[in-house]
Amino acid sequence: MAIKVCPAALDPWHELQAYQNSAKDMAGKFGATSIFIGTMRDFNEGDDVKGMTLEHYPGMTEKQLEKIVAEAQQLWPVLDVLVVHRVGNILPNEPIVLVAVWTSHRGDAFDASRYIMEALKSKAPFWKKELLKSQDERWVVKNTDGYKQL
Amino acid sequence: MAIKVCPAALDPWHELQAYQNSAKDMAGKFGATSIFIGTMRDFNEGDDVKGMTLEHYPGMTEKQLEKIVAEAQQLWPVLDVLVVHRVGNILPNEPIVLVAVWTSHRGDAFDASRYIMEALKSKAPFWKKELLKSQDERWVVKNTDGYKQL
Amino acid sequence: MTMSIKVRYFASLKESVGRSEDDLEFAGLSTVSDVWHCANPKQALPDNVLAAVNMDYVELSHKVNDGDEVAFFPPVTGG
Amino acid sequence: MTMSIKVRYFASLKESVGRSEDDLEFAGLSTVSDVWHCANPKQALPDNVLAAVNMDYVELSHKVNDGDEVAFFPPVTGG
Repeated sequence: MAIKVCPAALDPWHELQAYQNSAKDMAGKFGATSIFIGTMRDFNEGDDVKGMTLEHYPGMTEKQLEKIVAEAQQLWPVLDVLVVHRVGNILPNEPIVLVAVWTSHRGDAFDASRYIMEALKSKAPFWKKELLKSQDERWVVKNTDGYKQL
Repeated sequence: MAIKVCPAALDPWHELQAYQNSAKDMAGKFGATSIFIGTMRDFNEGDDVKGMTLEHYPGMTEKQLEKIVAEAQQLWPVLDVLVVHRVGNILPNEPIVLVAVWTSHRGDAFDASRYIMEALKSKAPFWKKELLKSQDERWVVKNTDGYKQL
Repeated sequence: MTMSIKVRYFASLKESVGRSEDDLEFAGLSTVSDVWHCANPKQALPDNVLAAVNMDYVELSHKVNDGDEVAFFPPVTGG
Repeated sequence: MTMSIKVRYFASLKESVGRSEDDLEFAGLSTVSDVWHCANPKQALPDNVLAAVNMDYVELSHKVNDGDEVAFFPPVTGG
């Protein structure tokens, strides 16, 4: 299991390949990998967005993410988990978050990865400030519920 | 949208990176990517498995996968989909299937990728024959339901 | 009228019928079920067999037409 | 007894209080809510503010102890 707060560019494919290659004891044991990647869009709530700053609470971030992963491990038979989250200045089309869950069976991988993403969105202490094309800055006020999107 | 039947080794990270880089019109528009990778395990139903042969029905495979993706596109606002499935001889720890869905919002990506995987498992004409450590061969008889794993 | 039907078998069913395909030229074929019995007169259609006509799933009562490709196979196990 | 409490503010709340942290040395602090009022006597605690003690979420009525780190911040928006 690994949790990383990442101040520089996040390459999800490289992270996944490197992590899976390093987890030798998993080889041949996992049948399912469910991965979620959140990426910065160039629009939000009707406005063009040119960039974003992600603030976080160092220490609490890791503590909360560890709790969330431990909860998922209690709820589903999870073989391994990787969570990587960007902080700092982010541009549109750059990845913000990566959650990957390895399990024996696919239902558990889907359920656990979604659980971790939803819990991360509601509990991990990160805050987004958007820089609009108009040069205005604004804090994102609230995350939407991933189980009931409009 | 791309659907590929792949007779040689499948590198999911390379496929994902190449596909996403080629889909230039998506850049900045997608906020969520949900990916599922199915990988061959070295055990099944209590037996050690050394390899597998995946047979398929060329033509019908692509036709059914296209229908499944079109159904998902009707049900959720999907920006893009990639489906890659191995055929031929496969060894433990090798990827069998890759499904990736790009959307604006995360709920849609999770729902659509899972829908595509479940439909693929029940409708795409692939058949697995396992080669056991005992040298016995056996056809896998039935896929399990991914929404209710034991 | 004589119909020309390509019949295909896959996976364990291919092994049990001992062939991967048949080319039928036959009058009086009406349904997918008839196609099976014409091609395999001595073998009952196994339970759980799936059928496709021109690469779409169909019921065994589905009517066939001249030139159709009819396929029989066990439950699929991909993914 | 005098308690020593580190108070931290994040994101929009940090901007509205104008500081990222306070070091309180004060007697009579009992709850997280007291910590806010001691550190920000002229500012009501905004609605929807979340609180953490030693990096775990708590209610505003949570009791504080000497040496605690108390944090206040708006709803989180990561992911």
